[in-house]
Amino acid sequence: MESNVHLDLSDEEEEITAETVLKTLQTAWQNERLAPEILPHHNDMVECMLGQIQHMERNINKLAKTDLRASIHKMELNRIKFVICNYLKTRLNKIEKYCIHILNEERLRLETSTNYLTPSEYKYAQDYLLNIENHIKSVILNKVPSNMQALEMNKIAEYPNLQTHVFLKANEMVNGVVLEDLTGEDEEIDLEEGSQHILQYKPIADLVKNGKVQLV
Amino acid sequence: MENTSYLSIQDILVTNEKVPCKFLHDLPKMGFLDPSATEEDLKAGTHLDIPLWLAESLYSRRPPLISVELPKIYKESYREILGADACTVDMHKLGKYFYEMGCYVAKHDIKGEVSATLMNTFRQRFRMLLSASVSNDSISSMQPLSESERVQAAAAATTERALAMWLQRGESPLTAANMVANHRKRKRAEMEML
Amino acid sequence: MFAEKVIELLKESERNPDTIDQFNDDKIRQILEEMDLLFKMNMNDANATTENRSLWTTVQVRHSALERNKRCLLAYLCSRMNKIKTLRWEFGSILPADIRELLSDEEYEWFSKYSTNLASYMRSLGQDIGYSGIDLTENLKPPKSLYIEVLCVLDYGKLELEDGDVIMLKKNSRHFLPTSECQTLIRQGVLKQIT
Amino acid sequence: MDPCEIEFIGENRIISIIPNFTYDKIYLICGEFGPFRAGLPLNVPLWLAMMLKQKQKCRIVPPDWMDIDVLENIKEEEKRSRFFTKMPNEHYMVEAKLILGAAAEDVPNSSEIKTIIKDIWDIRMSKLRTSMDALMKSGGGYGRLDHLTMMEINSVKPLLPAAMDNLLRIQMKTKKTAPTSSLNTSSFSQSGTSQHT
Repeated sequence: MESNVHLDLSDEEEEITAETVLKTLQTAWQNERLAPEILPHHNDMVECMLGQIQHMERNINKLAKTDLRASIHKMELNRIKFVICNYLKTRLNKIEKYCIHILNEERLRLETSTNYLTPSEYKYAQDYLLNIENHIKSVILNKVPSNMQALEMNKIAEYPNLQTHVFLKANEMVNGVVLEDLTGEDEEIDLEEGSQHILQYKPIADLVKNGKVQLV
Repeated sequence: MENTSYLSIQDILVTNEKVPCKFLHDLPKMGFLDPSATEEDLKAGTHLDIPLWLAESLYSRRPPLISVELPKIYKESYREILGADACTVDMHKLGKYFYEMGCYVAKHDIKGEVSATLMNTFRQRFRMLLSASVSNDSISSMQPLSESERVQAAAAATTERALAMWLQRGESPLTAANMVANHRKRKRAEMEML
Repeated sequence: MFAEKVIELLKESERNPDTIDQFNDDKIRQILEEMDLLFKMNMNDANATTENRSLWTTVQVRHSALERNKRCLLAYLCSRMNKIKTLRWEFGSILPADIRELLSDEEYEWFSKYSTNLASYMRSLGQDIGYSGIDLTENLKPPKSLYIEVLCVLDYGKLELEDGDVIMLKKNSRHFLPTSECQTLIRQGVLKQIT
Repeated sequence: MDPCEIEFIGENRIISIIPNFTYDKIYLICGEFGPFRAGLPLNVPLWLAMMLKQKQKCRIVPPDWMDIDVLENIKEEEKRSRFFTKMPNEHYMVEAKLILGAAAEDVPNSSEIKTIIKDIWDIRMSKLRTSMDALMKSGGGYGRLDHLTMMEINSVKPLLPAAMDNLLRIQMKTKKTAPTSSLNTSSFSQSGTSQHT
C-alpha cells in the first residue's frame, strides 16, 4: 500500500510522507487540547489523513475479514480517527465558548488571509451565534422593559484566559522569554532544548504556533 | 476560583453576598432596604449590610453614594490570625467566598493590606488542597475549605481517582455519557419515591 | 431586597449541575414583572426629578437593580443552553420524551437549530475529498480493541452492522460487537460494556 | 487529559517483539514494519505489540531498562537527589503498565520489577507534592520541571496551574490603583429620560 502523499505547501510541491503528516497532526491535536485559545487550523493535514484513511479502508475491504493484517490496519485507522475527531471537537468547543471573540478576531484575520478557522468552522460559528442571539431575544430581551432590550455583545462575550499557566517542553533552544511580573520586575528566561517549564501561556503563545515549543 | 465574566453564575453568587456599608446621601423611597427602618426614605448616615453588586454600583457613582466597610474576616484582627496560620481558619463558616470577595473589597482597604493577606492565605492553604485531593473523605465534608477551594480540591481529587484507576486496572470500559447516566439515576430516584 | 427571585432561580439550576431541570417559566414571569414594576417607578420618578433632584439617585439605584436582573436572566438562559448542547452530544439529535419535556418550546427550537447546524458542519468534513462527513460524537475514547462484549440494558430493537448482519438487541442479551459500531449505543445507555 | 489519552500517546513508542508467525512487511500510515519472521525480533509500535500479544501472536522483548539492576540504580538516584532524575523514557510508566500487565511472563523477575517501578513512581509523586508546595510558597509564578514525564505532569492538573492562575488573578485584581468597577456601571439612559443623562 502506497503511503507517500502529495501535499501542496505554498508554491513548491513538496513530497512528505504520510508518517510525517500523522506526526504533525498528533502534535497539533496535543497543542489544541492544552492551549487556552484556538490555534491556526491544520485542515490540510486533516484532509490528507482522511484521504489516507479512505484509501486504506478500500484496501482493507479486499482482505479477508479474518486476516490479521486487516485487524492491524483497522486498529491503526481507529487510532487516527480518534485523533481527528478529538482534534476537531476540541476546536468546536472553543469556537462555541469564545464565539463572539473568535468571530471578531477572525474577521480581521480574513482580511489578511491569516485565518485560524476553516471555512466550515467559520460558517458554524456564525450560525451558532445567530441562534444564540435569536434565542436570547425571544425569551428574555423582547420581554424586558424597553431600555433593557439591547444585546450587549461585548458584555456577554467570553475570552480565553491567555494568562493561564501551561506546561511546555522546548523543541529547540529559545532565548529571552520575558515573564511579566506585576511588581514591575520582569524576568527573562531561556528555554533550552528538551527543558520543561510551567509558565503563563501569553509569552509563549507564538512559540506554540511556530512549533518551537510543545505543550505537555 | 472562577472568572468574573458577565455570564458567570459563580460571580453572580459571590456578588450576592452582603457587605457592611454606610450611606452618605439621602435616598428617597429606598427605606425598604433597611428592614429596621419605618420611614419611606433612607437617610444619610445609615449603616446597612447590602449585596456586593449593589454596593459596587452605589460606590461607583460620582460622588459615591456609600462608603464600604471591610467585612470582619478582612480586618486587622483576622489578618493577624491568617498571618500566623491560615490553615486554622474555617473558611466555610467565615469566608465562603474569601478570595473572590476579597478581590472586590480590597480597594476599600485604606492600608492596602488585604491583597497581601489574600495571597499569603492562598499560598499557606495550598497544602490543605494537596491533602484534600488525596483524602478519602468526600469534599463536602471538608468544612474548613472555602467554596472555590472545594471546587479545586474536588477537581484535583478527580484527577487522583482517574490516575489511581488507570494504575490499578487495564482498560477503562466505555460508559454511558454523564447526563444520560444522571438523568437515568434521577428518574429511578423519582420512581422510588412514588 | 432587589433581584432576589432571580438568585433563587440560579441557585436552583446550580444545585444539579449534571442534569437539566424543568424550564422555570413561572419564576421567569415573576422576575419580568419585578423588572416591569421597577421600570414604571423609574419612569414616574424620572419625570419628577426636576422638582426633586435627589430622586435622580433613586432612579439610578433601581436602574442597577434592572441591570442585575437582566444579567442574571441571561446567565440562567445561557447556562441552560450549555446543558442543552450537552444533551445533543450525549443523547443525539432525538431527545427521549421525558427529557424533551424539561425544555421550553423556545429551547426545543434552539436545540433543533443547534443540532441542524452541528449536523451540517459534520457533514461538511472531508467533503472536498469525497467524504460524506464525520460524526464527531463517535470515537470519544482512545481505541483499545476492535471488538468488545456488551450487555443490552433495554429492549432496543434491530441493529444493522456495517457488514450487513442484523442483530436483535433485547434486554439482558449479550453480544460481541465491533467497538466502533456500538460506542454510541453505550453512551446513550442502551448497551453496557462487560469487563 | 485523561490518563488513557496519555497512554494513547505513549503507545506510539517503538518496542521490540518476537513474532511466532511469518508475514511480509506491513505498510501502516505511521510507518512500515516487518517483515515478520517467526522467532526473529523486530520493532513495532507499542499498541501493535499489545494487539499481537492479546492474540498470542508474539512475545514482548522487555526494554533494556526493565531490569532489576538498572531500576535499583534509578531508585537510589531518585531517593538521593533533590531533583527529578531522568527516567529511561518519557512514557516509562505507560510502558511498564502495559507490558507488565499483558506480558508479565515475557519479563524476567516481573513481580520484583513491578514493585521497584511502583516504588520509583511513589518517590517521584511525593517529591512532586513537596515541590508543588515549595513552588507556591516561593512565589508561584514560574517553575521548571525537567525530567517529569507526561503522565506525572498530568497528575498535577488542574491543581497546580489553577492555583498559579489564582495567585495571579488575586494580584491583578487587587493591585489596580484606580477603583474601577466592572459591575453594573452603565448609566441610566433611555428615550424618555435622555435629558438627564
